[in-house]
Amino acid sequence: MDSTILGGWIAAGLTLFMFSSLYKDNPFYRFGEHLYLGLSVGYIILKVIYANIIGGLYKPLFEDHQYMLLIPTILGLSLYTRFFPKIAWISRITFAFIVGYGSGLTIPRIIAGGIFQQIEKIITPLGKTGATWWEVFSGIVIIIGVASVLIYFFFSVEHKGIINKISRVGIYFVMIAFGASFGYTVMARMSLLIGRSYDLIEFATPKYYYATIVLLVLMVLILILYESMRKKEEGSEANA
Amino acid sequence: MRNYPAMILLVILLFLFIPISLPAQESVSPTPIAIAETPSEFQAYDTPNDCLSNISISWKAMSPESESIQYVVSIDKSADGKFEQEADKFPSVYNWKSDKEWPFWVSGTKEGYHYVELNILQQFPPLTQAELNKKKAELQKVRSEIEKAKLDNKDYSEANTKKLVLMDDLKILENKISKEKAEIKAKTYYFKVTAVDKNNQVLFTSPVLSAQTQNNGFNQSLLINFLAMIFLCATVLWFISHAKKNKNLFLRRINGLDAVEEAVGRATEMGRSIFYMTGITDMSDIACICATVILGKISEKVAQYDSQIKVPHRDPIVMTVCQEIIKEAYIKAGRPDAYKSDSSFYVTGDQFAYTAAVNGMMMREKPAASFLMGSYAAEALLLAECGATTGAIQIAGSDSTDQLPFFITTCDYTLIGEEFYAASAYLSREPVLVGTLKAQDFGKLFVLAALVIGAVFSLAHMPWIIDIIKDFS
Amino acid sequence: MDQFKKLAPLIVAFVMGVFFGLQYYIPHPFTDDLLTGMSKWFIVIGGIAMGLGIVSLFYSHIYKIKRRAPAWGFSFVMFIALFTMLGVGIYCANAEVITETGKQTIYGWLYQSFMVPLQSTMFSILAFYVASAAFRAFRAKTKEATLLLIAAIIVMFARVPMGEAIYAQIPTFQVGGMTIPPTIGNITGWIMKTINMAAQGGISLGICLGVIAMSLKIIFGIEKSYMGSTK
Amino acid sequence: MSGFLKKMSDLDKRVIFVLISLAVIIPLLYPLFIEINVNPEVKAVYDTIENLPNGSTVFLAMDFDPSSKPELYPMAEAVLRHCFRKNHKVIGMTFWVTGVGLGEKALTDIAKEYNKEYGTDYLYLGWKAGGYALVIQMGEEGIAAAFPVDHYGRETASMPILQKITHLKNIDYLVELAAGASIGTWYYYGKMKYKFKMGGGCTGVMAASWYNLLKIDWINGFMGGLRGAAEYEKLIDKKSKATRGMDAQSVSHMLIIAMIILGNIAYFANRAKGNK
Repeated sequence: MDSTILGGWIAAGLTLFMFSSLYKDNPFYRFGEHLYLGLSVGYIILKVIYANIIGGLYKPLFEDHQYMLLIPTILGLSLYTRFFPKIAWISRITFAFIVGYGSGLTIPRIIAGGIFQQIEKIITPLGKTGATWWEVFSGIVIIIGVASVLIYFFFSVEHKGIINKISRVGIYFVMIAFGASFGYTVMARMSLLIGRSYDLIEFATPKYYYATIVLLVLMVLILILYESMRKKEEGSEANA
Repeated sequence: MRNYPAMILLVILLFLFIPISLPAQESVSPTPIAIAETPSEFQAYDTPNDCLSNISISWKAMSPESESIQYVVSIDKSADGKFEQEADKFPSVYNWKSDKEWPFWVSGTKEGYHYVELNILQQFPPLTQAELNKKKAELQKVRSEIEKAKLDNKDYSEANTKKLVLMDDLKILENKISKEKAEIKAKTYYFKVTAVDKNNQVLFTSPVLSAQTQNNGFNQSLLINFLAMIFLCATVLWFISHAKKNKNLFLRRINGLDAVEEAVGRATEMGRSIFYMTGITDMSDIACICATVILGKISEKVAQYDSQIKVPHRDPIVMTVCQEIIKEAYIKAGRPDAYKSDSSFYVTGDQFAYTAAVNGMMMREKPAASFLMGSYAAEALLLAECGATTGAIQIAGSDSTDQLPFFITTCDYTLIGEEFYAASAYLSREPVLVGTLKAQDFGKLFVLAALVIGAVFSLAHMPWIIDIIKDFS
Repeated sequence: MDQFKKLAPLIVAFVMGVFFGLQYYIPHPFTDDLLTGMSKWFIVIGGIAMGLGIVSLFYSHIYKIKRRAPAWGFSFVMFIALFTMLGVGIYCANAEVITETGKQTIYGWLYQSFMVPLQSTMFSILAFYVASAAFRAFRAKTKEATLLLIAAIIVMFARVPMGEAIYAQIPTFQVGGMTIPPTIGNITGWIMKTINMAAQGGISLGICLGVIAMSLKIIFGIEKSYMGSTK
Repeated sequence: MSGFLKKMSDLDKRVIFVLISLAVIIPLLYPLFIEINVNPEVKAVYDTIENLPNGSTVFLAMDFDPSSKPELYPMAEAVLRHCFRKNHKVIGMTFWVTGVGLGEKALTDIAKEYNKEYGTDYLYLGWKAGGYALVIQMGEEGIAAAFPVDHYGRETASMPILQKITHLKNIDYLVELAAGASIGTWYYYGKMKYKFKMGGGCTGVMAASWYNLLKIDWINGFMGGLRGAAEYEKLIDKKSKATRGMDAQSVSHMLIIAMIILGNIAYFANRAKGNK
């Protein structure tokens, strides 16, 4: 049983465990869920130790004498004041540090990358030299769409009269767009399932000693047993 | 809505005709030569929008121009020097000002003007540069020695001390070189542009130009962006003070937010918990901050209804902030004892392990209500569909436009984009927060106006106007 | 002292917000090094904060085991998986593959055999949920829902070869250089490039304004509930 | 009939899940080979390999790993079948350490199908740390210098396939199957300097952006996602994994559409019965 065969059995088993959640919550899914939880936290702790602590803090601080890194260390440690109610307020300075940084950084970039670029992307095709009438028509449709969606999102204006009609147009644009992008992504989601099905079919071949089939049958039997046992238990509890 | 249009027109006119004065230089009359039209309007000035040691030289193109005629830009430290140092040489059909990514108020007229940028430090490099590069190479060698020694775990303490000594030398050298660079940058330099033909025959020489590099404190290309930020800040602050005065500002209904009360009430009747998810991002992202702010308002209602809220997390800092927020909400609702510290707990950082765990909890506990707030990726549909099948009332609020279609189809109510950001103001109805909504409306009106006017100008084929809203970062 | 406790975070948030707001407009190299420096700082803060997450996770699961809560056995499974991955990872010095030979280490095998199937299976459940969500949600209850439904069906129909094959049966005729009805690819292309872009544009412009308003509220200390207790 | 409609409107979602799994698994086992029309960019890759004189050398860079195997692995198999049928020599390699096993499996399986000889007809260099440095080395000092030993640890300099084809500039066509951004490495450090022809394949989500690469002719053609692979399989008329995958896509999409329509019919029928 070299490592690829064993790997196949594990992959087939875990795949069936997680798919069993589609039936209903059962011990197999619960096992897979907690196994995945433990593995992922272990993996993250490992990355934090090697990348954040050793790579990001210990080496630069102690080997390269970058003493500026003491400040984030203190900020990070201040989060642990949460466990001492009297000095818990210190951790709020770290919150303010992170939140302030995020807010300050966002504003100019959102103006440039969000508002300016978006408007430019909408209006430049209109002025393109040699644009066919169809391109200009589509450009105008886009402008009408954007304008009506913006008007739909007005908060301080009652949706009645002309405003109501325009925002209706806006909502129609939004709904067609959401329907279209929903339909567009179905193919990508399906190809994920096609990929898993290929693997399951491959693991059901003699090369892998029919792993998928054996595991599937075992799971179904155990589940039936588990269900009947639970029913008996509930039955005895009910009349006990 | 009556005084808005007037204000907008005023502001837009302000933008269109900003009297931005170009950096002042003297322009000199050309000397006559055989060429039909000689190069003219020679200018040399510090390159705007940077803190490097660059000097820009621009001049109006001569005619005729061809591959064979070459321009030579020479540089010298004094006005009456011999100008032997050749800074740049190129055929006269290249190096145009229009290639430069500058808006019209920085570049002035672009068509038909040549443009060259010279780095003073490259023309006159500081003397200690060579020594500095040698020292850096040495340090790199010592570092790789230490790495190798570490691998076959030999003693590397001796190499380590050598490294620290080298690092100190480097610091001294770096200070010395930066002083030298400052001196070089401070001087004024003199330039000459000559047009030569194939066999280096001088056809034309420009008068002597002079310029000095400066550190520009402000990137002029981003002027409109800066003005927009100041304008939006002023709008927000003005509407907030305005809102303090008259409290009853009209706000249209957002049915997602009216359902919050109903959802929390239902959870109490059924005696089941409420799940609240804050999204995939961390505390430095505005969507996550907004999600935690909404959590504060919702947990106040949870405290009043004495229901039970669960907030599974992926990021430890967001978890800590949420613990603080929920505790505060319980105190504000006057039920500090009912607060349970494990209502906000860490699950895992991995996207799909988190989804598997939370789906498992939802299937088992069958929550009465579940809130999906903040930014989401592919796991949005997994969480929302699983919540829907356990029969919970689901209210989603997100700014991830590519996940909104899945929220729309699986959740009972969805706050689309801006509605998600307005939620905290809606739920608290504090005049100050409602004021910011008015500011957002005003901003939208402004964006709408810019869009329409931009479209008109674009259709009229006047592309220079689009410089105003172009992103030159 | 109480006053300082309340004001300190607000000042920090204001100073950080204003500084990093203006930094964008100042081309001085110092401000760029600061940005890269700041990302290094957050790696450190994030790393140290991880301890809080682990404490919370261990606390809830150990509490479940001690209390013999129903199905506490699974918390054991979680701990075993956690310490195995951590132990094997440290043993292989966080290397999934030996760089010289390209051979896979035990840690690499553990990752490939367990984490990859678990992740791709969770990802592929999306295919099932897309179908059940579509079935349940696409009901022509209102005008908007009908548009949502029709747009989704058109795009789904056009994206697959069977759809193209069926659509190709419809006879087409030329009108002034334009084929009527246009190919299904062009229809979906137009919907995605025009209608979808218009709606996405409108929504994200609104989002930008919402984000700016929220950021300003934080910088000016108007929205300070993220700091929790104001006592 | 109305009983059926009643049941249809609030169908238990597990019935939908069973239907979806059947709609995916059945076409994979018993393909329907639904006709697929070929796009010009896929035909371009096919024509390039088809028009190469027999026995020329194709370099196959399989820069992907299990996560994008469903879309890119069938492309590798289709291109390999085409090359071996034309007696082209194939050199395989990958930048993705996690995908080294996939590349090896594709090469050996298809080579066995056309009983090709390792070392003379095909060679698998496997993975090595270095990224663009490897491409430069293969261009300047030669392929054997960059990979002194192949994936199996055998010495490459003496292999017959590398006698005539010593450097990157000797290869006739490079096919880059990419799940990430490695096409840039192959262009800037490879094609730009050594001027070999380049084509390739990418995942469905990247297909839109690869159209610009076509316009600025980094590549002369490419296969986009599972559909691109199925089109190539049709061209070499050896319909296998990708075509079955596209059949499964067709059936599952049509199933979802049918269910939506049925759900709505049931909804309207119940509503009509409701207010009668």
